[in-house]
Amino acid sequence: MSQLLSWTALLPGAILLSSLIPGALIFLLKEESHILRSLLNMAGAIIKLILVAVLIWGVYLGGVFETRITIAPGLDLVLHADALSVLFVTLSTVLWLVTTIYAIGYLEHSPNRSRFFGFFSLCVSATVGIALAGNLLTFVIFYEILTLATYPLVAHRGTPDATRGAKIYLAYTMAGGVALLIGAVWLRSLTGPVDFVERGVLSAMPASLHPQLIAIFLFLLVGLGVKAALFPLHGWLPQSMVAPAPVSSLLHAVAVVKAGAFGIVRVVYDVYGVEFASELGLLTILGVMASITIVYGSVMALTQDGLKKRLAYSTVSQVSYIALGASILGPIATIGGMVHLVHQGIMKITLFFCAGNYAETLGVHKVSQMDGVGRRMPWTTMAFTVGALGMIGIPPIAGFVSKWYLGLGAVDAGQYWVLVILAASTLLNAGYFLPILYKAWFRDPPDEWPKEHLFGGRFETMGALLWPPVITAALCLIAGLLAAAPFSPLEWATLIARREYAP
Amino acid sequence: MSLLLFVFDSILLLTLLGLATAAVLSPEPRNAVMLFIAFGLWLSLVWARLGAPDVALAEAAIGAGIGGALMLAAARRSARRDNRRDNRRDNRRDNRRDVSCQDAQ
Amino acid sequence: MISNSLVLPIALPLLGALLVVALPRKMPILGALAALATTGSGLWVTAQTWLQADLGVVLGGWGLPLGIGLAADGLSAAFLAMSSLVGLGTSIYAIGYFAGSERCNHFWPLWFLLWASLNGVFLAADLFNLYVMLELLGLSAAALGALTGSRAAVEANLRYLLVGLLGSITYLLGVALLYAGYGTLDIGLLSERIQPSPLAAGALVLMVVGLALKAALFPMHFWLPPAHANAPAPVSAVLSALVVKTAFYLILRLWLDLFPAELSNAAAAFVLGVLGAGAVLWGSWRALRAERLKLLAAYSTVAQIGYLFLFFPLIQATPAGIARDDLIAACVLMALTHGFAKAGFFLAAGLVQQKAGHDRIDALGGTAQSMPATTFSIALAGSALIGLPPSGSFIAKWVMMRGAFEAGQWWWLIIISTGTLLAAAYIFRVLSRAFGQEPTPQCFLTDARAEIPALLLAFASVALLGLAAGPVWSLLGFQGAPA
Amino acid sequence: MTAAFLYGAAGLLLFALGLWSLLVHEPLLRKLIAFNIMGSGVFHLFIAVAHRSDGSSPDPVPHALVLTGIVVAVSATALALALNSRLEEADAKASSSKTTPSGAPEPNTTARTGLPKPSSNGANRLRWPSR
Amino acid sequence: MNRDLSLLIGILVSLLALLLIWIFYTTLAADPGPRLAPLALEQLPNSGVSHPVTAVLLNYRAYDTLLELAVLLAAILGIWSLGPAPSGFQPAGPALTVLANWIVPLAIITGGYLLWVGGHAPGGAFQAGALLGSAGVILRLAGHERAGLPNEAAQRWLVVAGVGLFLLVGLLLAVFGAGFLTYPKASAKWLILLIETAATIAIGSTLAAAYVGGRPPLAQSTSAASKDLGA
Repeated sequence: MSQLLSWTALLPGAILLSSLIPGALIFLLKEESHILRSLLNMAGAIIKLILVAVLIWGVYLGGVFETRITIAPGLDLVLHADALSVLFVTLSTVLWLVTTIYAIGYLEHSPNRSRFFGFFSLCVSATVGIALAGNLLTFVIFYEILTLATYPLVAHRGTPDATRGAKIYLAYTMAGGVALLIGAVWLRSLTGPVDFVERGVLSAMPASLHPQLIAIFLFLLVGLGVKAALFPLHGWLPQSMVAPAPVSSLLHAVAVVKAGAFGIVRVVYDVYGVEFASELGLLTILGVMASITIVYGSVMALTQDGLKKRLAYSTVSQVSYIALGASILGPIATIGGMVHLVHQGIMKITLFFCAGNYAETLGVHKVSQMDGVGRRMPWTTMAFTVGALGMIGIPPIAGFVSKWYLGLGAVDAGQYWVLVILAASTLLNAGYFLPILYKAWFRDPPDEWPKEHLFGGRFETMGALLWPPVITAALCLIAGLLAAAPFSPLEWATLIARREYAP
Repeated sequence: MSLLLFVFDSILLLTLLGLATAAVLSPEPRNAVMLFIAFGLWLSLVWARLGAPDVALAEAAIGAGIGGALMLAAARRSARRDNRRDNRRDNRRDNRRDVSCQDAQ
Repeated sequence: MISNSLVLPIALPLLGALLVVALPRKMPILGALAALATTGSGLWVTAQTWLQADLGVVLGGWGLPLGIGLAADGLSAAFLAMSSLVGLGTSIYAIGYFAGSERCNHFWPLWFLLWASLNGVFLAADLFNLYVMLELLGLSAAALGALTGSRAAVEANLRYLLVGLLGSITYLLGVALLYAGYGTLDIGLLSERIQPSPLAAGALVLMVVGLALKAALFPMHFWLPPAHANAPAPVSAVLSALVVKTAFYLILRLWLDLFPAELSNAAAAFVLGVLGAGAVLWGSWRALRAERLKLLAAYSTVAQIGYLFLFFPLIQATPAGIARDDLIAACVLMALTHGFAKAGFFLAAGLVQQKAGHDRIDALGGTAQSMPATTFSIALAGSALIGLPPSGSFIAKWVMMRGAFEAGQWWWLIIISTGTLLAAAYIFRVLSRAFGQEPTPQCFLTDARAEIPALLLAFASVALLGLAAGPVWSLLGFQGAPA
Repeated sequence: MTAAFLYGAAGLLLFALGLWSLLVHEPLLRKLIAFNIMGSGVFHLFIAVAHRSDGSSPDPVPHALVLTGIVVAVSATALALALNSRLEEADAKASSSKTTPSGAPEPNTTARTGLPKPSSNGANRLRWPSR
Repeated sequence: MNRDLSLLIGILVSLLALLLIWIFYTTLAADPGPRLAPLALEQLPNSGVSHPVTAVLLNYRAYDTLLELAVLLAAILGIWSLGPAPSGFQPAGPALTVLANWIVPLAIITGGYLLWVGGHAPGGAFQAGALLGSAGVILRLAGHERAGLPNEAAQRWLVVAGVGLFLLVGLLLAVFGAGFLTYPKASAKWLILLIETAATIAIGSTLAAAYVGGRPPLAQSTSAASKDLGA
């Protein structure tokens, strides 16, 4: 037990607990103690941010941070911070802080807030747990806890279609969880405890086991693909848009969907090792599925009139860029995939925040109702534009960086068909984002909005609703412009790629 | 094993099995309980033969005695309930007949 | 003094029962005191077995073949700890549940007799003594079940009593044959003398069939759902969590200790496995279609018992060593987790039924949302029943699936996966009721004394056994696989 | 063909007879008689095993076991009979309170279990639920 | 019960019986050994009683007898928990009353004798208790509302006496003596007799109360002259 006392062993655990403990306390709070609840929320978010900053500094210097708890002989719960996990932890921590502010504003007078914020903190703890997971068992544990914690959030409103959406969400994720469990146990029975080690563990396995390893990869891919919304398994994402805006922004654009993509990246890089995976032909399977999802997502987004539904399908396609990046053998494509993990997160959360603002302030839910929205709410629409252009891949914004690296990586690996996919999806992105922008800026607004809600105050809507999208839009710009800065997402992705590929 | 002892044992056992089969097969509850009490007493006889006097005594007193008495009481109670329901059904049938003939007039 | 500590878990509840019968006026205080004493003595025995070596004593001082032995090894200590903790939780809950109602002075004496017989079965090492314990268990459980006095309860418990008696008599016939053949009734001595012979095989089949009947294994489970659903909440909690487990514990004890490996061979294990699989599928399916919450919980018990029997073919197929120890430990862990989770689930269901006046699932929305603590304990217990990660049954399922892969019997995985999905379906069918549009509950705990035991029991199955399952391995004396 | 075997075989036959009747006959009283006969069969087996044909005094341990067994069997029978009389009371109250002339208790649920479908005669039918 | 199903069960059960008889045959053919008899008889002198069955019942396997009394207690508590006793039988005609006046005291005296003789000859607590119980049954048949048992509170003490005394002796021996239910050789005989007396009273009242079949009416309705058991 002595090694637990050294602070490097305590840090990962502390990061996890910094959102778990406030969550547990919030559950017990009375409904009307709003201030205490917001205080607890904000305190948890800020403490976690500080701890993560310390973690980034430690990992950058090459320190080893690991919390290991033996829950049963032969089964260890390991929280290990390596370069890849820090990337995802930072993303989820920063965005959790912003979304908490947004959620406090958004749910001003709504019922059941103790329950909401309790499960909200539980979700973030699960996401952090997934990010910091050191072995396959811990990953599966937190992966399932994420399902458990997100179900009540999707069903939060209690309306019949919320319950229906939650039921569909549960069916998909439970089935995926079982598939992941079977794959993980099968792998565990073949190779013993599976710790995530850079450059993979399985390359030394005897050739006789290769067919089993391929079957295991398929099981794992199905399990992770459900949450990563790969083509046949994405059905739950549009349905769970019934959730309140903070849920659909943080969870369905960042936490849950990224957990799946992050899992795929972990399995490909830290379990199989990317060279061994390409040897077995797994990367081609992954690449094909990712490409189909990218195109399918974009095409479906074109047809959707509901703003949140359209953004949901756009998420389905954007997340598969990460899988696409992982499926191309080469450090540059890996960097592209990794950095898109962060960029897509900040851009998509901006779009969902703006969608939430429109719904909350003007009662605008459909794209067709968005004429002249720019004039009525200039700041929000400005943020929306930055996010949308980033998604398309216009240079100064972060999106361009990841698409650029993906393209370079494809050329470097000689897989030119990926360029076709990238080009097609960029066109489709433009196809479903530009009309919105045109409607928002150049059409004159209707004489009165569906359900206008005047918040008073100097700005177009409540402060807590306005500033988060603006902050995240600024983040997109900074990540794009200062890509080469020392601690930018791009630099960190290069650090990961350098460690993943053999020197 | 002397022949006489063997014949005695087999008679003893055959009667035992005969009583048990009779107790099991008789449909009327009260007869079944009577036969069961007889079976219990005969069983204590068999056990006395096997050199287990106190178990035989216990079986006679508790198994056949108290057990039999309990079952007999239960059998009588259910029989009494049956004929109470039968004559309730009969007099209900009677007054239905009265009602019908009143309509007929 | 050590030898006496083994008798206390049986003598104290018996004493409690006597006091409560003799002095009905001071029932709740006596009840609480006796419950604490029994729990203390039970946990004291578990602690001794865990820290020092296994305990064993022959009562009456006449030495083994003549006297009756009591033994507490790792297996019985684990189950004893479960019966003590679940018993304590149920007793505290029962003080509130039966407060004021006239039925309460019938509950306590029978409950303490039941508790004494539970501890007695877990500590017994003599086959005929086990028969008497099983009878005491069956009688007191049937009498407790019929406490509500409703027609359905009386009929269900009459059938339960009859099935229990049939099981005990068949078990006794097995014991009689063993005594005829080997001349002793002590499990330790018997396991040395027994050789594979038609007698041993016949006795094994008779005893296992008798006990399977009492453990409600699949084809013989018809009596369990009505009996557990119509009993009062604390009684059905104990029936499902503990009483059904005693029969399973005995089968496991006979399988591992008494009968030689040649007898408990692959064919017998496969039959048990298939019956277990049937129980998992049929129990979960019926639970999914049950209209009442407590009926759902009862069918879920049938399914969970099925999971426990799935372990037999795996344990039998794995050669002695770390892997087999892990499987046995996982089997015990799943039994313990189900014990805590099901007790928490039934206690919470009892609260919901008391508040709503009925327990039809479709009409539970308002009540579930107005009692957040109760719904939270149902959620925790439900996640343990499904086998979702934070719970002990997840670890047990992980080890079981790994054992299935290593033993090459991959078909059990299909049963486990289907069972998990069905369990998720029927648990979340209940939980989805809690997300309606009813008024927001003002605070977490509505009735502390009743909700705290349910919450703690459910929490134990999830956090305690989920994150700290190590003690189960060390209690059973297995050092477990290296990390 | 020692006496022990002859009596032991009789005990086993009693057990089988009781088992058959328990499975076949529906009214509770007959089930209880069947159960008691099965119990007597097993106890009889114990006593047969205790008997030693060489004339020396028989083995006292099975005798004590059977004594305990008999008392346990009687207490179980007493409880079963008490439960059954409550059942009949409830049935009698239900059928007498019904105004309909038929007075027949509500239709039985067919039992798809291993146990047989309830027969028509006798008041104290024990309905086995559909599984 | 349609014919062919009962026939099928009959065939299956008879096959089972034949199989069991064959198993029993192979067992007896193997070693018709003496089992525990010699050991039990050899230990008889220091068991405090001369009759082997009572020695086994109350000394070697005393724990079994304690539990068996608990089973009886469970049964009567179950019966009491179900509700008040059904109505008694109609008061007896003259013949039954005279018979009862003779039989009941006779049964009680024989019970006492059986209890005493159990120490050295077939007899003992159970048979004596059964006789007392049958005395109660006869009283109940003769129209006595509570089968000769006292009021509800006293009945509770009577029913609990057997297990209570047995347990107290066991615990006292555990604390002061050599172990739970380990009788010191000297006082074994008297301890066994004490336990047997309490057991007899308990078994007698339990069986009588079981025959009454329900919870005794509460204390305030002890109008009828309660003919105590010993009268």
